[in-house]
Amino acid sequence: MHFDAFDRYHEKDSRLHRLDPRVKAVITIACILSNALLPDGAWIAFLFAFIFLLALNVVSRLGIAYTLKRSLIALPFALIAFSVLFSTPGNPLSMFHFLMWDFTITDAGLLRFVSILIRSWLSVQMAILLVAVTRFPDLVHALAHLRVPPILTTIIAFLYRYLFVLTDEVFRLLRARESRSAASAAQRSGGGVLWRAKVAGDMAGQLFLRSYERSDRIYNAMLSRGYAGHMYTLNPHEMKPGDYFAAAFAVAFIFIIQILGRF
Amino acid sequence: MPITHAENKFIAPRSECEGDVLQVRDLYFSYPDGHAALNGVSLNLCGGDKVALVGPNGAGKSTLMLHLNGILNGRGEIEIGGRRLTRDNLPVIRAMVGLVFQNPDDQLFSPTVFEDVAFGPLHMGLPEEEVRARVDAALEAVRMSSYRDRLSHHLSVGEKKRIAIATVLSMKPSLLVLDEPSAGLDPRARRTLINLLRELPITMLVSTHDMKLVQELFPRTIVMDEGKVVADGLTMEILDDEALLTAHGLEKP
Amino acid sequence: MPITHAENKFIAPRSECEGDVLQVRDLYFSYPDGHAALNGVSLNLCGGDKVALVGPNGAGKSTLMLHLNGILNGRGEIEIGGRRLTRDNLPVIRAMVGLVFQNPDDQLFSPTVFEDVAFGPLHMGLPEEEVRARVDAALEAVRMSSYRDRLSHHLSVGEKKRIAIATVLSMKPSLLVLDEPSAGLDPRARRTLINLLRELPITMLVSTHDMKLVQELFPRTIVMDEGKVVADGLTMEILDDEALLTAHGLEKP
Amino acid sequence: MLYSPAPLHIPENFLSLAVSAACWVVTILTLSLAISKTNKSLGERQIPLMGIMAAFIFAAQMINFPVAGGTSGHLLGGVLAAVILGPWAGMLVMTAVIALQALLFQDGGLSVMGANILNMGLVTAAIGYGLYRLVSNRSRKVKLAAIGFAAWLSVLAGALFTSLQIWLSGNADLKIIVPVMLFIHALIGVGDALITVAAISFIMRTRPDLLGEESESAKGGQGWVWVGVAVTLLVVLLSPFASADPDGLERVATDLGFIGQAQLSPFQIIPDYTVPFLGQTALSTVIAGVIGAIVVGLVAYLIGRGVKAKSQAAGSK
Ligand SMILES: Nc1ncnc2c1ncn2[C@@H]1O[C@H](COP(=O)(O)OP(=O)(O)OP(=O)(O)O)[C@@H](O)[C@H]1O
Ligand SMILES: Nc1ncnc2c1ncn2[C@@H]1O[C@H](COP(=O)(O)OP(=O)(O)OP(=O)(O)O)[C@@H](O)[C@H]1O
Ligand SMILES: [Mg+2]
Ligand SMILES: [Mg+2]
Repeated sequence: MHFDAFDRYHEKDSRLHRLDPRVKAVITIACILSNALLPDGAWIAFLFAFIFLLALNVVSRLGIAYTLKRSLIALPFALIAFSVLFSTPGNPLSMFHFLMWDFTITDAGLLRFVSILIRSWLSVQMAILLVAVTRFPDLVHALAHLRVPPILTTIIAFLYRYLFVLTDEVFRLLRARESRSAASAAQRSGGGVLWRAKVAGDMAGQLFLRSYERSDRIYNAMLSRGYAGHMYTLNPHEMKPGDYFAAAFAVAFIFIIQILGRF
Repeated sequence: MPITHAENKFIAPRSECEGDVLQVRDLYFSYPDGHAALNGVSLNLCGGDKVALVGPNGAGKSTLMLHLNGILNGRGEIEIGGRRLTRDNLPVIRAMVGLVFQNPDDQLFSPTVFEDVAFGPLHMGLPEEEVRARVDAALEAVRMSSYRDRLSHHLSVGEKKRIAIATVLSMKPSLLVLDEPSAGLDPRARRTLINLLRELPITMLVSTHDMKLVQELFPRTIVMDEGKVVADGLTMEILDDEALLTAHGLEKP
Repeated sequence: MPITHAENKFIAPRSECEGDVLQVRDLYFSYPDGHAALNGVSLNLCGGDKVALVGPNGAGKSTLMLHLNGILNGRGEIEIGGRRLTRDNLPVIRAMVGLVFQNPDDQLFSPTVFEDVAFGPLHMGLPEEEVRARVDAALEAVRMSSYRDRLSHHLSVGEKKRIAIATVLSMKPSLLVLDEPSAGLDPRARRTLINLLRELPITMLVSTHDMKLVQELFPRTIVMDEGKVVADGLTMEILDDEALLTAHGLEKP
Repeated sequence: MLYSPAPLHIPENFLSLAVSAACWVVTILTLSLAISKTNKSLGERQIPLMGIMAAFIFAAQMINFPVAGGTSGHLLGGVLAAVILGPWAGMLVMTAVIALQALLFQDGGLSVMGANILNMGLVTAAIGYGLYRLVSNRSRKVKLAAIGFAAWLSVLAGALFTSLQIWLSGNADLKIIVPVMLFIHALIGVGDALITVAAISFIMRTRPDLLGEESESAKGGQGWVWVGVAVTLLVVLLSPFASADPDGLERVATDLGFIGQAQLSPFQIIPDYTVPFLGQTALSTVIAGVIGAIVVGLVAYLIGRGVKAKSQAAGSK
């Protein structure tokens, strides 16, 4: 089985793919912060941020609507915010009655709701683009260079490597349970909820033991190749003039968006 | 001569009966990533048949087996014991087809041997008496009765393999489907397994890379490659057909 | 006649040399739970030797291998290239003994192939230039140069296996120790591996259950059972000794 | 569904900058403490172990069991991680899991990651380990019961913290979000609790050494009992109050100066700070937020110090 489905990286050869991962990470975070700083209803700024995204999509050769399509999965979560529709003071737009409550949608509420959604949606797309054009190990390197503590980046690197091994293992366990989830014609099948929960817990316990023992074997493998408590890696990234230029360009653009957002 | 075949046409199954235990007709399946793993598989199995399924890595053997109790759903028809496999009768079919995975660690998820073997019967909603009786009978059949209360985690590979077989025997299947049962066993454990399979009075379909096992145990062999059945016939004849073996990355034992 | 042995006495190694690459003398080891896995193992390996280590599950093969580069510490003496293995020269010894585990997923723990193969040389403290050169040479040796920047988890088992061997070749070991290298490979991938091992100009000790691999590749075989070396001799002779094979759960290929 | 729909993940830009920043500060302070603690006690074996354990938690979140009507119970894992790895390592492992979910799957945003780590990693580990530690000398049954309760409560706590953060950001109505979130997560928490208890009991049966006296999980100080009980009390007292009397909570918050009336920015401690050109609201919010966050962080740090001192005192006895 291959759960490569977890990999969000898209192999292409583009300027964006070749950009230094540190630059990509910093620009992404800057854009997300910039979105957060934009006031409600800064339509022009939202529009420019969106155009910036589309342009990046094109440069990445993933297709102009790449992040657009991917972002739709993340949107339903955004509905948590729907209650601001009613709770923000302002001029009533429409009113309705549900069960025992009256709900009033205000103009300020609508403005705020739509702004929250747009900000969140723009930011999600930036993050999607980042992982689509940066291989995850490079991203982890970037994090290490950006002063994320080594213990965390090392854990994340191991996590990423064994994600695939262990999720495969889980899928096989689930599959085994499914294939024995049988019924006979006569009886009610399935067992009680508590029993089913116990079986799921047993599976988690199994998985834990195997993971634990695997970590022992990996530790042995590391020892036999000279590990003595410190992880060394070669630094495969060097900033080139193009990287500085791209960073400067992005910062300038973000600055312009911020100005536009305030008129 | 076995019936060998390179193109996509229908292959008449060797077996004389009509396939009273299993009939697969024109099964196609592609994985979500677009890889076409099965390209029109047809085969029949009759009561008492013991059939080997061989072929190189990636031939589609495991994929086919996962179809036989409805874990995967391809296009085509599958009948088990004369009953068409559909979404509605899936649970009943699963009681009829006992599927044992290659790695026993995938099969065993409970802390003790007893709990694992009891999972199937319990899920079928059988009364406690019956469950206990079936567990005992299944462990007896694989000669592991004394392991009833052991932790499955601490068993050797060969022991785990036998317990894995017991976990499906306890459901009294009419067809036993084993995916590479001998992988990773030392010669002694392998021998014990071969004897066990020989004695079990059940129809079985067994995928394997172990050509020696094929030669010893199975009168009939099905060869798959690239998602198709490319040969189906007497094991003796297939193992004698050098050209066929080489063409599909196999070797004489 | 190979030298076979049932009791606990010292077994004269077959090899004519004095064991210039590896000498193990009277090695005893018990796991923390009290299980005695090694009960006085002695063996010698000389430059250029290719030796198979066979025996049933639980014989102590893996345990012995873990001693050869000091991951486990039993009672007894181990000399690698004439140097006594002690706590102090562990790093040097680990550069001399390349240990490859059975499951490549345990061996390849870095996200990319390059980082994995570079791990050993980097931890030996070599300069960057040298590290890169060694990585290239090691990947070349297993014919996987084009996989340099691939992600390890995307590889097939056969590919992973070869990369796992490269990860220790990059440390330029004088002794290569492989634990069940052919398990789980289909005949074609197995063939590729056999050719690779045949060509590597390095002393190697290989544990396996695959008697056909033993026959094809190794002039000399060591048989272990219950933590002891029970036979050490020419592969031909050992494989002809039916009584020996049966007594230790082995089979002729 | 490829991976577990962990419902607590706050989406990108869903918190105001001030609240995000405050959460980041608390999270970073706690994590630095966790890192220095683990680095100190860290055997070299610990590195691969923690990495694999993170992958384990991630994978285990996909294990489910059917409940009824197509719904299923899931494991969230915070308490499980804390109990088997000890509190500090548990926190780091959960942090790695949450970071990876945000980076790779956009499951929870980057800007709000501080909050997500706080809610799902830190609070859950504190409750889980604290309550487990409280009964560490008792029988197996009592331990399992405590772990189950802790797991359930930790999910509730995460939901409560999440709701409050969203509300403080002005992005939801307290009257709606608190009861809805608490209700949903009271159910989800039962799933987490059942699986956690079964998994721990499995480990107790098969590898008792991993949870015994000598294990990693026994190394957390007695101080955790205080932390655990304190967070538990906070949640137990706040939840009914917040869901039954949200007006009350709102009034308290206003009185404390957390919330302005029409203004949605919390922390209006420095109301008139203006910078030409950038405009008044945004920047003053940020700066006020940062100051507020530092205050909160400082308080958290002092509490941590106090607990540490106490636990050392307890340890030296
Ligand atoms: N989950 C999956 N997603 C995509 N492709 C898959 C998946 N599982 C298997 N495949 C592909 O489908 C084909 C058939 O795989 P299958 O596992 O059925 O082969 P097999 O005959 O059982 O091989 P083996 O002898 O190695 O077990 C292979 O090319 C494989 O790479
Ligand atoms: N970590 C451990 N703790 C306790 N006992 C162990 C441990 N690892 C192995 N053993 C036991 O030590 C003995 C030797 O095990 P070892 O793995 O060396 O055998 P092996 O010859 O490699 O077998 P196989 O062919 O199955 O790989 C076995 O009885 C095994 O159960
Ligand atoms: Mg297969
Ligand atoms: Mg072994």
